Parts: sequence; C-alpha cells; structure tokens
Amino acid sequence: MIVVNCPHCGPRNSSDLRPCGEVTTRPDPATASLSEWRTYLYLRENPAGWVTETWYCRSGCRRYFTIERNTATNETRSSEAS
Amino acid sequence: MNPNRLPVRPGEVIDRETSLAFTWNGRPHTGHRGDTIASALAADGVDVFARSMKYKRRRGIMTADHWDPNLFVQVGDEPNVRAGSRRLVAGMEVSAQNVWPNLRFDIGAANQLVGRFLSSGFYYKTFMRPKWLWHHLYQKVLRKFAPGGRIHWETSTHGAYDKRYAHPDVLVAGGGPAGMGAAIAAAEAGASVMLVEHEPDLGGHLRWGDADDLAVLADLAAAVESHPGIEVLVDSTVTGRYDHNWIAVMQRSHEIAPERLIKARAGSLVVAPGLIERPYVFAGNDTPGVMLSGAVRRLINLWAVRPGTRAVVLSANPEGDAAIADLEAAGVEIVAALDARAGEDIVEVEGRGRVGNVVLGDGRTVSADLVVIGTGWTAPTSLLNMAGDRPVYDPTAARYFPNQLPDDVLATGGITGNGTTAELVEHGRATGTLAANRALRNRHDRRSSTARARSPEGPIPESLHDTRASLARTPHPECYRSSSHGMVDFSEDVSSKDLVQASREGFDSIELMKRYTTVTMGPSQGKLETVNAAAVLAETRSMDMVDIGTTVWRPPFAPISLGALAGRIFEPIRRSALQDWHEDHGASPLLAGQWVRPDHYGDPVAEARNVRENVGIIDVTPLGKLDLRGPDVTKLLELVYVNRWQKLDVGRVRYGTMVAEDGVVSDDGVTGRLGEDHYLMTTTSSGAGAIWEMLEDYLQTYRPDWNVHVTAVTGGLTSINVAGPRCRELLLRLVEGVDLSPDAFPYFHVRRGTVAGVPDCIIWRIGFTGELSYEVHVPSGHALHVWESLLANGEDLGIMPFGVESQRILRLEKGHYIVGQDTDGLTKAPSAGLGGLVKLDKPDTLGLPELRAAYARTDLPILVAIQTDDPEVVPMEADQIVDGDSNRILGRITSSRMSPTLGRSVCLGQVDPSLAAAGSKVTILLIDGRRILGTVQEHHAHVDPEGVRQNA
Amino acid sequence: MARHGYKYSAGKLIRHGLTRGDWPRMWRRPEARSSYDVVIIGGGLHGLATAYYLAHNHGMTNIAVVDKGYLGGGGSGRNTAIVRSNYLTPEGVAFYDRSLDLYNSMAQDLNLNVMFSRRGHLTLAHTDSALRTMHWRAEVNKLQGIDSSVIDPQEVKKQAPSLDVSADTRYPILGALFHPPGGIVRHDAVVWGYARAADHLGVHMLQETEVLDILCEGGEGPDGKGAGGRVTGVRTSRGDISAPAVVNCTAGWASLISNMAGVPLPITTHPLQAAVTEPCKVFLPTVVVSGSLHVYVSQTDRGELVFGASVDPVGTYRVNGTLEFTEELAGHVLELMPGISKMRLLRQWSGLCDMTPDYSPVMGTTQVDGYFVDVGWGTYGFKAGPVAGETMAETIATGRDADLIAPFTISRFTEGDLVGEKGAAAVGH
Amino acid sequence: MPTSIPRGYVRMPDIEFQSPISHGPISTPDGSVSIEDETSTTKVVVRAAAGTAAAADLGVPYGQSRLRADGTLVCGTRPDEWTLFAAAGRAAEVIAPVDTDGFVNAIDITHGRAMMRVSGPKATALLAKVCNIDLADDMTPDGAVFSGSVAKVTCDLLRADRAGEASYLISCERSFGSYLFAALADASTEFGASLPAGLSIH
Ligand SMILES: Cc1cc2nc3c(=O)[nH]c(=O)nc-3n(C[C@H](O)[C@H](O)[C@H](O)COP(=O)(O)OP(=O)(O)OC[C@H]3O[C@@H](n4cnc5c(N)ncnc54)[C@H](O)[C@@H]3O)c2cc1C
Ligand SMILES: NC(=O)c1ccc[n+]([C@@H]2O[C@H](COP(=O)([O-])OP(=O)(O)OC[C@H]3O[C@@H](n4cnc5c(N)ncnc54)[C@H](O)[C@@H]3O)[C@@H](O)[C@H]2O)c1
Ligand SMILES: Cc1cc2nc3c(=O)[nH]c(=O)nc-3n(C[C@H](O)[C@H](O)[C@H](O)COP(=O)(O)O)c2cc1C
Ligand SMILES: [Zn+2]
Repeated sequence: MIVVNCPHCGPRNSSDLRPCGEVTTRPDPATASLSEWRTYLYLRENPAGWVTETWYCRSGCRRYFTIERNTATNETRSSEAS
Repeated sequence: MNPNRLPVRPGEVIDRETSLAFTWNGRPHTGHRGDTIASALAADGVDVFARSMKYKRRRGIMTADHWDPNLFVQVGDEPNVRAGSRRLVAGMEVSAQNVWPNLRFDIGAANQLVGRFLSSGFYYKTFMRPKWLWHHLYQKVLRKFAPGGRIHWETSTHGAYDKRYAHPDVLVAGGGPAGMGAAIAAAEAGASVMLVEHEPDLGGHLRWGDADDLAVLADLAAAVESHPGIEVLVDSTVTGRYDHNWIAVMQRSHEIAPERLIKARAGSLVVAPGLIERPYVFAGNDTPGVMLSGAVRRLINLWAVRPGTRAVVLSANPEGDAAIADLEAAGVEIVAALDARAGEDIVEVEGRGRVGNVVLGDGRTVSADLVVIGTGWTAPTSLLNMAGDRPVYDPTAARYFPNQLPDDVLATGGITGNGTTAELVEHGRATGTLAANRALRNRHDRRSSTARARSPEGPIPESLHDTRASLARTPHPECYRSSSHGMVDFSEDVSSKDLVQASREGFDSIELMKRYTTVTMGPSQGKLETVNAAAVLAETRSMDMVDIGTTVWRPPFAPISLGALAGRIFEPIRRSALQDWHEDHGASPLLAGQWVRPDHYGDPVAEARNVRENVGIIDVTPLGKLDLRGPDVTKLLELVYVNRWQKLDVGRVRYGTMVAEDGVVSDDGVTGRLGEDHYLMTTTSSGAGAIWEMLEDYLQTYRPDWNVHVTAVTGGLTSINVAGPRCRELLLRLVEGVDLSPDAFPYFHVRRGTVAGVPDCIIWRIGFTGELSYEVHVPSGHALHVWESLLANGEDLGIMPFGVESQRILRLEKGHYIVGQDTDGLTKAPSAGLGGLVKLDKPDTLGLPELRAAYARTDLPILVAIQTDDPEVVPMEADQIVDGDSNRILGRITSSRMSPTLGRSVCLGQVDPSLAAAGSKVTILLIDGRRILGTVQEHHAHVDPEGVRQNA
Repeated sequence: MARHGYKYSAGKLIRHGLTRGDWPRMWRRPEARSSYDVVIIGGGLHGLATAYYLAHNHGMTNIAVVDKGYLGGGGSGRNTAIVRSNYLTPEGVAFYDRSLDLYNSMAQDLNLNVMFSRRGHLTLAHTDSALRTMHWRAEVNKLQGIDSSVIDPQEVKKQAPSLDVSADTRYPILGALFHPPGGIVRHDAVVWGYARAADHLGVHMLQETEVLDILCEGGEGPDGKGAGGRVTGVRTSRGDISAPAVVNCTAGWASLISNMAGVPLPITTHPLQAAVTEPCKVFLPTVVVSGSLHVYVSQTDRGELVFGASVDPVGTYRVNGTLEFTEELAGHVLELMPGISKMRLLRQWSGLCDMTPDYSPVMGTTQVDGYFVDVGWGTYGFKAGPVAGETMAETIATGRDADLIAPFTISRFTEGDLVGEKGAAAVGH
Repeated sequence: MPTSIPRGYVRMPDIEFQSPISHGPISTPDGSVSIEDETSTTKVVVRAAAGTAAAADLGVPYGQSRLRADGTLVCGTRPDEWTLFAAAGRAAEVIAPVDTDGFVNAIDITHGRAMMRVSGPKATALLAKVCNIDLADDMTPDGAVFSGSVAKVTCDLLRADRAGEASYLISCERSFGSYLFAALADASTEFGASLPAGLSIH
C-alpha cells in the first residue's frame, strides 16, 4: 500500500485513490487521424523509472491530479518537482 | 509425573501452581501455565514429535521455538501448530500429524530404504510411461504423500477475526535489549512507539540468560512498560514490511480473536530481531536429541526442562559455551565439549528414536542422548530485504549484514553486530533516537501538507544523519558442515547431498537450486537453512559465499492464518429506502453489484402482465442519478453522449448513449432539464460510479474552464417507476401541482411536483417497460410514504409491485437493450443499432474518430430482434447463432424470454451483418444440440413498435 | 525428442541410485558467440520454447537465448501454472487448445515429467450475468470440440466439496463453467524441459546476461530504429552480439525492450501476485476460479494451496507485493471456503504482467525488419507457452506470421480490431 | 438569459422523515463508546468557486470546520465545497442566505446522506479499526474535516468533540447507511457493546 501525496488532502493510502495511468494528451477528435487517435488510445511508454501519472482522489477530495512516480521503486514526488 | 522437570530456575516462565491436562496422541499428559506444548511433552519425557516429510524420519526438538521445523502438530481441528511456541491450554487435544498409521510406526518410513533413488527432482525423471498411468496412479500416490496436518473444512468456520490500523512514529520489531533500548529512546525523543515482540515476554535472549541478564531485562522492561508513549505488543510478530513502511503486525492471543492483524503506517521502522541460530550439517543431524544451543538453554532456563542426561556439545561461540554451563547446572553430564574454533567436530550421530552414539571428528565414538550444537547464526534479514536491502555476507563474522537501507528503516542489535548487553542497549538507544528524529520530521511534513491537521509548531526536527557507532563484527568460524553429509532443510527433507547433485545437474544458482530441490521452500522459509544451503553451493562451485547470494525473503515473516488476513469481511451492501418493505412483502432478494433489490414478489410473469393490463410500481433507486448544475452542462452532455443536447428545452427529457474513447458503448440513460442550468442525469446502476468519475475527469482535466457542478444523488432520490395503462389514473389521485394530461405532460417530459404530500418530487414520463409510465424521484426520507400511498390509492386499479425480473421481461418485449448484456466489450455504436442517434458531425464527442471509423465499416455485428419460428422455444441467453449445419459462429442470442404479452418467445441477438436485414433466417444452436430457426424482426420492439402505449 | 540427449527413465533412476553416479547436466553454461542467427531475449517459457521449436521443427540451431537472470526467473517461474483452453473467442480457443495438446504430450516429447495434472477447472458464477457469459463460453467451446459445460451448484459441490454452495452467502455460487481438461502443470519443469531439450539441440542459453540495447539500421527514428528499419543485433552486459533476427520474449519488461527497437507497445506493466499456504492434507481436487471475487485457488501435489488474484491496480516494475493482496485474497477465499480459515499463508510473491487493452497477446512480425515480438502475455502466458513457441518459431523461420497468430499481430491496434477476450479473461485463469 | 440558482427542496412536509438506520443508539455498558443515528440532521452542500462571495462568507478552508452563530456547523469538505449541518428541517433557512453571486450552487443533501455519530473515550480506537486515516490529535484535531473509507464505504467525517470527549460525525451515501451502522456496531463489540437482534454486517 503505497502512499500517494494528494496536493489537497496530503499523504493518503493508495487504496483511497484510483491510479489513472500515464498522462496522455487527447488529440483534437475533429482533426485527429485514426492513427494519432489509436496511438493516444493504446500506446504507452511504460518506462521503468520516473513517469508522470494521473491519480483520482476517490475517497478523499475527488480531485484528479498528477504526480511523478518512479515505477522501479514506487518513490513519488510532486509533478512540479522536475 | 514430569520426569524431566528441573527444580525452580531463576528465569522460569512456568507457573508451577497450575496443572494443565491435555492429551498427546490420545494419552493424558499435564503441564503448567507458561509451558509450550513441546516443553510440557519434553518434561514428560517425549522425544519424538513428528515424522519428516519425505523419508518419514523421526524428529524431535531442535530449536524449541516458533521456527522449530520438527515440532508441527495437530491441535484439534488446527493443523501445523508450532508446538515449540504454542502455549499450553488445558484440554488441548494434540496429536502427531502426517503419520500413518501412527507416529511410532509409520509405513512411509520405508522411503528411507529407497532414499537413494529418491534424490532431488527424481519425480521429474520418471513416471512418464505409460502416459495414462501418470494420471491414474502415480499422481494420486504422490498426492497421498503431501505433508502437513488435516484441515477440517467440513466443520470449521471463519470465526471472529479482527483488524485495526495504527500510525506509530516508530515501530520496533523485536523486544530484546536492542529493541527495548530503541523503543525507550524513541519515546524519550517524543515519538509515539509501537514495540512488537514475537515471544510472549519482552527480553529477547536475555530471558534465558544469567542473573545479570535477568536484572538488565527487568530494568528495561520496567522502563518500557512505564513509558506512556510506548504501546507494547507481545506474542505478536511483524510479518511484513511493504512500500512506504506499511507494516503488518500479527497479534496473537488477543482476547477478541486468535490472531489479529494490525496494519501500521510507521514513520520509521526499527528492525531488531536478533539472530536465529543455525543448524550444523552432519550425518544424523536430524536425530531426536540433536538440539541447538539456544534450544537447550531455553528448555532449561524458561521451562525448567532437562533436555537429556549425557551431552556432547559442539560450540563455536560464547552462547554455545554458555549452554555447557547451563547443562551442568541442570545436572546433565557433559560427555564431550568440542570446540569448533579449535577444529573439533562431530562426524555422525547414530540412533533412531533418540541420539545413541556420536562419532567425533577425532575418530572417537561416544555414547550420549543429547547433542548440542552452537555453531553460528542466520541473520533474519527478512524485513530488511522487504524494504529493498540486499544484505551482504561477511565471511569474518560468518553471517549476512544489512547493506543499504532506506532512511525510514533502521537496524539494530544482533542483526548489525555483536556486543555486550550494555553495548546492544546503547546501539538500540542511538537507533531509537535517530528513528524518532526521522519520524518526527516526517510527521512535521505530513502535518504541513494535510488539510485537516493542526499546523506544526516549534522547530523542524533535525539531526537526520546517522552518527551511530557500529557494533563490532566479532570473528566467527564459518561452520556449516562436518566431513559428512546431512540435512540442510529439515522441513523439506533436503540434504546437502541433494544440493550438490542439483548444482552438478545445472541448477547451479541459488534460485534454481531452490526450485529444483525445494530447499528453503518449506515452513522454515530459509530461517534455518539459508546459510548452509548457500555454503554447500559455494563449496560445490568453488565460489565465495559473498557471490552466491541468497534466495529472496518474502512476507510473511511468520505464517499467518487466512482468518486473520481476512479479518471481518466487509462487503458493503446498498439498500434503497424501500428495501425493508420489499423484504417484508416477500420479495426475493437479487444481489446486483452492491445493491440488494427485489427480484420478484413471487410471480414475475403475473407482475409483468399486470403492468401491461393495470398498473405496477417498481423500485428503481439503484439507477445512477447525477445532479448537474451550471452554465456549461449542455457542453458536457454534448461531449459525453453520442447524440445532441443543444436543443433540450427546460422540462424535457432525452435518452442518450455514451461510448468510451474507443467507440465502445459504455452506458446509457436519460437526462432531463429541470431548470435553465439544472439537469438530472441517470446512468445504469452498475455504471453510476464510473460515469460520475468520468464526468469529473473531463471537467477537471480536459475542460477546467467549464462551469459544471456534479452531485451524486442516487440514494437521496428514491426512484419509483409507475407503469401501466392505469398509472395516470393513479397519479392523478396523488400528484399536486402538475398537469398530468397527455398534452400538458407528454412523453419524454419532466415536471416537479408534490406526490402524496411530498414536495420536490421529480416526475418524468419515460419508461423501460414500453407502457405509459412515470418515473417519480422522491426525497428518500419520504419515499416509503409515497410508495405506500401509491399502493393504497391504487388498490382498486389493480396495482401490484413488480420486481427486476418482470422489468426484464417487459423491456425485452419493448426491445430496449441493456448495456453489458446486449452489448459487450467490443460493441461499437453502430452495432448497438443506434443508427441515427449518433451525430458524427459534432466537433467533439468521446470516441468520435472511432465512431466515424465504425460507421464506415460494413463487417461489424448488429443487434437485432429475433423471434424463433417455433414460438414455444425460448433459447438460452448466449446460445450461439451458427451458419446452418456448420460450426461457424454468426452471432448469439443476448436476451430471451417467454413474452406473456405475445405468448411467444422473444429475443434480442447480435448477428453478422449478412443476417441483419428484417426477415433473415438465423439458425440458433440450443443447449441440447438442436438447431432451430428464428427470424430477424423489423424493429427491436416485439410489442408496440409504434409506441402507442407509452405515448398514451 | 532431442537428438543427443541423455534419456531419463525409471531404469536410469535405479541405476543412479545404485551407483550413486552423478546425473549429467541438464544444460550447459556456454561461452557466448559473437553472432547468432537468432537472438531471443528472455529465458522464460516463451523464449525457450521458441528456441526449441526453431531448432526442432525448423533445424535452426545457431540460436542464443539471453536472460538477465536465471532461467525461468520471470513470470514463467512464478506463475500459478493453470492451463485451460475454454476461452471465449473462436480464435482464442483454437490457439490455447493447441497449447493444451502440446502440454498433454510434453512429458514424453521433452523426456521430463512436467506433471500435467488434468484435474478439471471450475470457473464459478455468482451472478446471472456471469452465468450467461459462461454459457456463452461453453457454447463457443463446444462448437470447437472443447470439453466445457455449465454445471449447477450441486455438481460444483461434487467437484470441490469444500466450497460453500449454500444460497444465503454474500456471493452465492449459482453455477460454474466446468472444463475437465484444464488443470495445473509443474511450471518450473516446463521451463527446464524446454531448456534441456534446446540445449541438446545446440541452443545457447546465456544466463545473467542483460540486453541493454537493440542495434538497428535504416529506421525512421534515432540510431536507425523504428519503422522501416532492420535489426542488426543486441548490446548486452557482456558485449555486443550480432544477429539478423531478434525476438522479444520479455513479458513484463517487453516495453523496455521494444522501446529499444523503436517499436512502442500497447502495454502497461502491472504486478500479479500469488501466494501459497503451508501444506495440508489434500482436500481440493480441482482448480477453482471466481471472477467476481478476483481469486483462484488450487492445491498442489505437495498439499499447499496456491492462490492468485487479478493484477494490482497500480502499475509498477516492483515485485515486492502488497499486504492488501493477501487480505483481499483471504477474505474472498473464505467467502468460498469458510472452513479453511485456520490454514496459514506461508509466502506471497509477485511477478510482472504485460497487460494489453484486450487481454490478448501481441505476436509476430513488426514494422522493424527482423524484430519479432511475443509479448502481451499478461496473466495467461503460461498456458500459451508451447503454442507461442511453436508459432513464433514458424514465424521467424518463414518470415510470415503463422496462421494461428494472425488475430494477435500488432496491426490490430492500428486497425482497431481488438480481440474480445477482455470480459472473460479479467481474472484470466 | 437569466441564470437562476436552483434552491433545492424548500418545503418539508409533515410526513415523518425516515432514516435508513432502523436501530436505536448502541453503547457499551461502561460508556466507553456510543453510536447514534443523526441522519435527520439538515445537510446542505455548497459548491462555490474560489473568489466568490459565498466562499468568503463560509470562511473555513478545506479540512476544517466552524460553528456559525446561527448554530450551523460549516465544514470545508472538499476544495471549493462546504457541507453545512443544522437542526432537522432547516434546509431552506440554511440555503437562503448563501450568496449566489458567481458560480455557486447550494443543494440540500439531507435525504442523500446517512449520518451517525461515534463518541466516547474509545471512539478513536473504534474508528481505527475500520478507517485507515491517522486520528492522532495533531493529525486530526477537534474540528478536522476529512473524507475516507470506513469499513470500505467512502464517508465524510468530522471530528466534533463533545464535552472534551472524542466524537466523530460520519456521513455516507444514504443507501450504505444501514450497512455502515451495522459495521460500526460490530466494531464496538470489542469494547463491550452487545448487538441488537437482527443487526449484522452481512
Ligand atoms: C503470479 C503470476 C501468476 C500467473 N499465473 C498464470 C497461470 O496460472 N496461467 C497462465 O497461463 N499464466 C499465468 N501467469 C502469466 C505467465 O506467467 C506469463 O505470461 C508467462 O510466464 C510469460 O512467459 P515469458 O516466457 O513470456 O516471460 P517470462 O517468464 O517473464 O520471461 C521473461 C524473461 O525476460 C528476461 N528479461 C527481461 N528483460 C531482459 C533484458 N533486458 N535482458 C535479458 N533478459 C531480460 C527476464 O529475466 C525473464 O526471465 C501468471 C503470472 C504471474 C506473475
Ligand atoms: N544467547 C543467545 O542465545 C542469543 C540468541 C540470539 C542473539 N544473541 C546475541 O544477542 C544479541 C542480539 O540482541 P538483540 O536485542 O538484537 O536480539 P535478541 O535476540 O535478544 O531479541 C530479538 C527479539 O526479537 C524478536 N523478534 C524477531 N523477529 C521478530 C519479528 N519479526 N517481530 C517481532 N519480534 C521479533 C525475537 O523474538 C527476540 O525476542 C546478538 O549480539 C547475539 O549474538 C544471543
Ligand atoms: C506453483 C507455485 C508453488 C509454490 N510453492 C511454494 C512453496 O511451497 N514454498 C515456497 O516457499 N514457495 C513456493 N512458491 C514460491 C516461490 O518460492 C517463489 O516465491 C516464486 O517462485 C517467486 O520467486 P521469488 O520469490 O524468488 O521472487 C511457489 C511458487 C509457485 C509458482
Ligand atoms: Zn485528495
């Protein structure tokens, strides 16, 4: 049970939140090609190291926020840190 | 009685005033309070406690503690009880486990005769031919040999287990001198401390020490107990350290549960587990009467049990030497005191039920009934490994030491080095102070960043640097094996010879060796055998121990019952305000996700018919309901639904479907506009939570500039669908402030009004049943009143409540699909038959590019209504639609029921586009193998496709 | 069987017992060559099976299998060893059924007893919708000749007497999908069997050798990587090795390797955890899976209960496991079998799973010439190991994607033709 | 187009308000802990963007609470969100004074949330059995407002000590109310409470 620092609530058990994965940028659906769209839908970098990811503070403040987490160690830091 | 019980010992933990009667293999015995099962039996002269797993060799006391691999017994319906640590309770029925027919004579011992053929992994190399015999015979025989006790699943139940959370600044694992020192210093530094000791009493190895040790123990224990900042948990084990110091503590013998799990988030973890004594490898080293030095010292000093009469002692350290003194004090004759530091050795022990002869390294054979081994330690680095450390072997001290620990995990005591008791306490104290400072710093940060917390005052705690003086690493000979081969893993019956063979066969890394021989895989989990196994491998490969490494330590540190891990089983249940009423009126409960709902009240077909003929009411509260307010709600609806929302006037309701970004249908429901900037959205019951989170996601991360407030109101509004040709008549009697006439309040409109005297009800004209119907959303505190008023006022109209099953029948007659039943994980909008609903020319909608792509395809399956040509046959849901007589699948039935209205079977199904045209014949494969024909219908609705009834 | 191997038999067992002579090595520790015809990254089941079938079926023996750790140290050595073929989609069924065939004759083919226990596989249904999906699976299975049917609670009780099938539990057992040919296999033995057989055919297994980069030329990305390029070899912790064909069989680490070739994958890495209890006399004859309760359990021939669950929600490369896994697991197992609360959990562990959006693998050729993938095995790659090896070997030897893997190539993500196993495989055992 | 601010349910009928909790208060013989149903409390949620007059008037930051002179308890339940508690039946009075300038909404959630109070010297220990939040005095002082999982149900909590004794108000989605009450009651047996017949967590 890792600790995730919600910028509003402070440190919380990860079970109180929902991990939403790597931050991705949604292409403009009006202009995006199918291949751009599917890259957005499916392809992930999935690095073993620092990644910026979104979490949802489900049992707390109900805010979405981003943090950086090292997927090799589960260390976290605020996403402004880098 | 207890023939081996000694006169009173200064540190004994037994209460000689009590006599506890129990049985061992059916025979009566007694012991004292404070005895373990093993100490009581040993006091009574019992030597043999178990048979080994593979060769069924007799086994007796070896370590006399929790880790003793030879002392697994059955107590009543509980298997695998550690007789070495389980305290005696009057009335216990203790028996040897995994023996047949009994402990004295076990037929399986014949395996010893053929042992030479049963080398490691022998089963991989045989039993292959003839092939069928493996399945029918060999495997069954192997399964009979499974070790362990018997679980009485027929009669046992999941009893009263329990858990709790804790948030200590400092958690100390181990209550020996170092751990107690750490706890005291941490508490003095202002930290809240949880001190966890595995044994029933604090003190660690001091408990079986001399008078000086006992005096220090008394002082330390008094200091610990009297400090208000320390919570002491004895008979409790730290079983795991997980990321970010999430720590599992198993508390045994708590009054409310046999085992209780405490989940602690600790600022700092201090690991002070001392050392575990390791066995020595030689022929016959598992003969009853071969004991480790700690075992005899514990037997003598804690339980006043004389472990034998004539002893050979092999010692390599002061603890082994101290055992000699204790044995002498207990009146045991020392036949030979061998100094391993001087190269003296034991080669072999002979004897079956008990040690008889001992062959010494100098060639002499002596007769003895006890062999005491004090040849070194295994460092229980388990918790450190779990914290990410990879301890390193130090050949000088002949054991593993911590290497690189994270800041919030600190080690102290024997696991870090050797010292006098005073030095251990001092190291513990320094560690406790450091741990406290780090934890208090962490607490300071947590308080600053936590909205609810009181802002920290005072200076930020500092001195986070480790300035501790290290404990010495006293040289220790690398004793692991004599000139003969013997047992390495006592729980698994793996000998050093097996390990050598495995290495030569290619299993020459410690991990492969483990998996091939099963060394360290038994209940001991490496606590006793890690060093010896690694040493054998190092010897075989002529490598350094340092380069061999160890197998991975994993949680739990001590096995923990499934009951304790489960604790109270919390499975939240949701109930509408009417559920009590339903149950009182004979509703059979339907579990739908977290909700309990009325499935039916006895006769779902009658209930359905009554809706078509008269009027029925159903509780549809689980429908997800989201109150949406703000000037930008329309934009949000445009984004998340596939259809258009711009022209929805106040007072109107519209049906919408949602797809995910991949174009797959994700949810549906109606949304009504209650006010200029106020909407009520409904979702499917199961989708409610996810849709709420999805809306928040897009509002917060994608369109933070949109002003929309989303409030979940599912349970706050009890939703009652009033359906049937006479429902308007009924509502006219109860509704105030709303003109219910068809012209004033047409289909797909919403009004607010008072129902049965309850104001602020939302009423909309929609329905899943295809009948004239109104859905009334009532503030839940008054819902029962409205429900009962409806029933009372509808009596003469033939009102009946109806349940979920009737609703399923009715909606299928009407051809409404259910997301997740009639659609699946690949169903894109065109497949669901959404046709013109989907607006591909919107600038932005979830999954828009996928929707466009899907509409350009012609090969996607399509949802259609199907009627079987034989009206009596109701295919099962999920029956396959096949290509004539072949096995090619062309679709499946997704919903089916006998329609009470039509008196025939009706279906929805997904079919290949080639079969989607109205009138197409489909072949349905029934479960009994018959293939029947069905016809694709023009409309999804089997009943009233024109909507005359609902629009009435 | 292998060309110049040492053959195991009961007779040999007796001879070795009598003479106490050493057994020959199962495989060697060879020195690496500077070039191979094929370099397979990942010495798990998939990599080793691919190597074996390349050598055995296609006569290609100048092959290296490179692993950063020990053989089978990835998912192959830590999986709960469940095999079955009762999938939902026809393409899934065909594929996994071939694998089950290969498992069935594996002991004889590889001359190593992999202890395939065809004990029957039960997937419990606790809801109407689960029952419906099971019926769906059973019907698809039957059409393809797979033994699979929906049984009622009484029949469930017969198959696994320790289950509580009473109606008043929180998750009542309404029925189950019963698949008699499913069961468990000694997972390590499968790895060793392929390793031994491949070694006998001349394949090099290079343990403790980490691939640090994939060498490419001609591609659109930096260093000649990416679409349109071709592979020239690999850089390892023990030096460069040149090879015209490089195969990614690294499961949980697949993205890291594939990114080295400039081929991004639709994969995220999540831990999957498992646990065993202390042994106890055998009482559970079948494999029991509950999708709604996210748990599955079987009892090994050694008497331990082996448990698994669904993947951890938080993606990570860390395999130290979590406490909540064991808590949830125990809670759910006890809902199914309240009578075993006194059994003790002995060890928990965790492995990495390469999860794809549609719970199906990514296999075959890629946009980089000579770079092949056999990844995306998520929580179900053990049962697929043999057929994956066989079809990947064919694909590498011929340069064309084998028929059985056509539904699973990477192009389905650009074409938008995902495989429909998601619902049925969420707890994919 | 004029923007109307919805007012919520303004008139309470004379019809009895029904709580989802059908059991009376539970307490231990020694008074170490008690659990009471307070569902009928008026509960109004105010959502107000930062910078609005309403936000300024409410005056407590997220995570904290204050008792207003009119007897309303104002809790900062989330960023830009307050929950106001008042005596039963007072929703209209609580909503009326909310300044609706800007993007502000006030919604009566009285019917939507079950609410219970746990108090007594063992209240904190009881909660620590079912809630993973650190309840130490400095982390969760009197007046602290937070949300978290209680026996696996997401709840809003307020520490509102009574007479110097720890006391917590816990509110959850109404439909979980009877389950949550049973779960808390079940947890209190450790401290000596006996459960009324028919109360079970399953
Ligand atoms: C707990 C658990 C339970 C499971 N249960 C089942 C089950 O019951 N049934 C089932 O069918 N499946 C199950 N699975 C899934 C199954 O184990 C995997 O899908 C399968 O083992 C994958 O095999 P593989 O050979 O592709 O990969 P692995 O066995 O993971 O092998 C990959 C190898 O690549 C190596 N590697 C990685 N990076 C590098 C590098 N840079 N250089 C060199 N080598 C590298 C690794 O060391 C590893 O040995 C389970 C998985 C887990 C974790
Ligand atoms: N005389 C002996 O038999 C003996 C035995 C061990 C150590 N020693 C010596 O004593 C020194 C060790 O002193 P110390 O204070 O470090 O250790 P200690 O052995 O005195 O005390 C450690 C305590 O930690 C407990 N413990 C271990 N793992 C635990 C866990 N996971 N959870 C809860 N409790 C756990 C043990 O039950 C033990 O009581 C070393 O120098 C060593 O050489 C002597
Ligand atoms: C089917 C199966 C059964 C296992 N049984 C045991 C066991 O009886 N004892 C044990 O210690 N470990 C057992 N393990 C777990 C292994 O010890 C080990 O934890 C696992 O292979 C992962 O490796 P690691 O812990 O070294 O990372 C088993 C693993 C599997 C896959
Ligand atoms: Zn938060």
